[in-house]
Amino acid sequence: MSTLIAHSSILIIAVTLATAFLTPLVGIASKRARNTLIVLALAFVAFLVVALARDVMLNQIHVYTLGAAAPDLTIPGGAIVPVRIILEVDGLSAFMGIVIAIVSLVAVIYSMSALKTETGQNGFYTLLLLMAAGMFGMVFTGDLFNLFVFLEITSISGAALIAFRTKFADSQEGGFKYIVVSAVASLMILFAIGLLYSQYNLLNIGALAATMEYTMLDRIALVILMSAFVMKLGGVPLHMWLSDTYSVAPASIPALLIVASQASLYALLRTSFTLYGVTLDQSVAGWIIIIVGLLSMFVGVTMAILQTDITRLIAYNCVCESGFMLVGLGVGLAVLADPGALDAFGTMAMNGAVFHMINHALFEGLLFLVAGAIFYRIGTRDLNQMCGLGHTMKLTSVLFLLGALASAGIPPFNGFASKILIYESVYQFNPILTMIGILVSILTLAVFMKVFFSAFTGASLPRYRDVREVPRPMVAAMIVLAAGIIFFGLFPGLVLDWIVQPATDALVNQGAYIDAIMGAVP
Amino acid sequence: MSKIVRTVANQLILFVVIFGLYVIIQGHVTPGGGFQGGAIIASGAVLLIVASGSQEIKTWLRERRLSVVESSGALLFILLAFAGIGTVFFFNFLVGSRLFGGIPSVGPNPGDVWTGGVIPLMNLGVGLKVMAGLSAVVLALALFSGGEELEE
Amino acid sequence: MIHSLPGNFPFVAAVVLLGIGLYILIFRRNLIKIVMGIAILGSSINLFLITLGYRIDGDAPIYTEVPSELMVLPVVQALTLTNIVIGVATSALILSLVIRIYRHTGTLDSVKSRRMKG
Amino acid sequence: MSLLIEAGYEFWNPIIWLIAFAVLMALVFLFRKRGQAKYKKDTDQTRIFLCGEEVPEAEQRYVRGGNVYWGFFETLKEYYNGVVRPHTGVVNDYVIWFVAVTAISAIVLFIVELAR
Repeated sequence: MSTLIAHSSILIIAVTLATAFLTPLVGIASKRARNTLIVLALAFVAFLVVALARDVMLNQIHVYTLGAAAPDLTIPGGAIVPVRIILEVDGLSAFMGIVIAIVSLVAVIYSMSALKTETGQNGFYTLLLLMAAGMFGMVFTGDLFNLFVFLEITSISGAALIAFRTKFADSQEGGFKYIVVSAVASLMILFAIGLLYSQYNLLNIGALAATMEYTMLDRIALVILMSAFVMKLGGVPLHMWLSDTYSVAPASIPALLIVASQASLYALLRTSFTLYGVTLDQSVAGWIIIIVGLLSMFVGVTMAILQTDITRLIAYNCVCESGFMLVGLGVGLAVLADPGALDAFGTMAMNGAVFHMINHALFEGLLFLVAGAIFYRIGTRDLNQMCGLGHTMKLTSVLFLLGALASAGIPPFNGFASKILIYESVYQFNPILTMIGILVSILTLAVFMKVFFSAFTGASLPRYRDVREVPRPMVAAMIVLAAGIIFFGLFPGLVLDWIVQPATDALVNQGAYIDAIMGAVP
Repeated sequence: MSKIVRTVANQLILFVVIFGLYVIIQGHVTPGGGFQGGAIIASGAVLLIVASGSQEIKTWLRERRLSVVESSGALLFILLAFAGIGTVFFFNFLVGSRLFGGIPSVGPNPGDVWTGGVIPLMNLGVGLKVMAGLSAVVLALALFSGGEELEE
Repeated sequence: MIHSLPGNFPFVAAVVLLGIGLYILIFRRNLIKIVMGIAILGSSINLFLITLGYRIDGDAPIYTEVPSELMVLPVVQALTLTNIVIGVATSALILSLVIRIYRHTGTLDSVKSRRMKG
Repeated sequence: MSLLIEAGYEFWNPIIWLIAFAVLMALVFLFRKRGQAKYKKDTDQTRIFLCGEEVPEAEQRYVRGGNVYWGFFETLKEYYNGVVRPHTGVVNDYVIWFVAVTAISAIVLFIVELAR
């Protein structure tokens, strides 16, 4: 078991990748075998993630050097800087790993029946697993260049998945926009990595952070990295691709795309907290993030309320929810250098934001799956054509309501637990932020009441008389997420202590991250 | 294309493949490697497509076969990486054993191909994947521009 | 590092290429030209990285032909190679999507072919 | 007690909330029980009553999703005109926004540092 945990960080990535390449071979022989293989592999990966997270949170940061004589041999004899590809898993990485594992498993189970009739399923699952592997790699790597590579893996497979249904013109357009935006963002990230490499001849995040001097070139690199990651995570005003892509992707893919956005948010945090950390002028960078977050909240929710396409509406709501995270983390960044303020409210704001990340993945994932279920049965995403679906899809409507209430921050669901942490802590930083946050939450409720009113309530139309509940695997996938929402809402203290607090500690504690790589060597 | 072009292309493809394999196998001692060699072989596929037309090539260069080769290449790479997991993932477990010519000296050395341990084999895996993948891409684009869809 | 002005020409060229790439991405509405813009952006960054790796009197790390034990560490070359590979994958994917968009909408103009807005 | 969240000013314990909710639901149930329990199915008692007018068919009877919150959009027309216009859906504009945001945040960063 201890050997398994010692190797788990690479096994998580490698098993996912190997399954991705086995999928076409097995799929030619038998569909059933392929589906079983994928589910088993992802369940094994989820188990590894949980074991790894438990180990990281109980003991110490987990370092894995690929190809070395020992996993923790980051600086071999004769060298003074880390060489080879190094994976580094701290509390935040493990937390993100848990989010990715849950959502990809749910998405696969949902797709198994939602896409049963589509062609090209071998390719679909290969891409899905590649995307999961890319996201695992993004959050586990300790190396800036690997971050870029895994980001590209995630975005290329994501674009192919968005454009998977080739018969629709708009899904082709969505895939095109996603790949163009991703390509520009990641090329600029590579440019910034080049700027950093030109000064320090290093690519490892921990080693770079140890030698960071915050010169002029570092500032330019910081700005480019920050705006590129904000572009990838969809913060206003760089969010416009998000509604175009999430709304056209097949059934379960938006849930994965949300997690991909969160992985970009993770990269933003890694950059600003760990890579730059204490050298950075925190209040300016923090305020830039806060302003982006505020804009995301406000523009996201006001655009969402206008939409008549159900997935597009939820996509705009995603923009709004990521605004909450950005505000919480921005407040944390702004007071990073001030231990008093950090203790008083900074840590709590970051706790709330990190907690909101997993909650966001759960409830927005559920909402997208419900929207996918509606599309599966009636073949349209247009709210104008929906009415009275609650008569025949009772369970789906209840699940939708659950996700909607969680998103609007209604107790006792998980959205409330994280939002109250953000409200209360941000209030001590600047009361106006909290007021805007509460206003946005109220508008979010209005947004979802619009959907609930026009899709599920009302007279049962003759043309939708024959609509039935979706097949069981889809319902099961939705219920897993719903159970998560209720559990996280009823026991927020447990979740905070187990997985959120270690993640926040990892963010604040830059020295531990550096020490895990550099060891005793200065 | 004319008969001359087709005949020349058919003869030339052998040399293209041999050169590609050379670049793949020598990848760890000279500039080159799996991607470059695979791309060279895939350029041979481009040559065939240009010479004989995508319709004719399609009859034997099938998407499904390419996909099998591609997946096997990637699997070969990952399995070799897994094989080192007794020490560390990606550990070069073959290098240094007597069968593989011992550990080469640091600095200038004759550059014997077999001293690389698993690296030439991994290059081969990458080469297979890139060859199949790029050929599939080129073939797909050629068929697309002719107004066709790929077979499932 | 190179400090003389002629030595900085590759960096200038990289920045100029970056500007050209961004200019194409912003002002050219043809989808094929957008693909070209991304390729040029990628090339500019490749050039930038390769230039970073240049060392005066450095030896290429080809073990069979190197005169001494001092060789250049080929990290940026590896990065460039990876970026080229990724660029190939990206271009192939975008081009296939462009073909599909053209088939669905009958135009290559990014404004005319758009279906989603607002 | 790990069930509870300390949130600066007060605490949040979902279990207490659930108990309060259950008590409220019990009250609601009591009120509901006092109502008339019996009605006859398939008679005029279950038909929709609309001031004695003819009730339209289900197809015409529902409010379409696009018409919900009509007044809200009408009041905030100017805001919406401003905020919808940048959402052009053209991929070139997305790149413009990216370049603009990078430039603006660089300028802000440098100006603030110069001012210190």
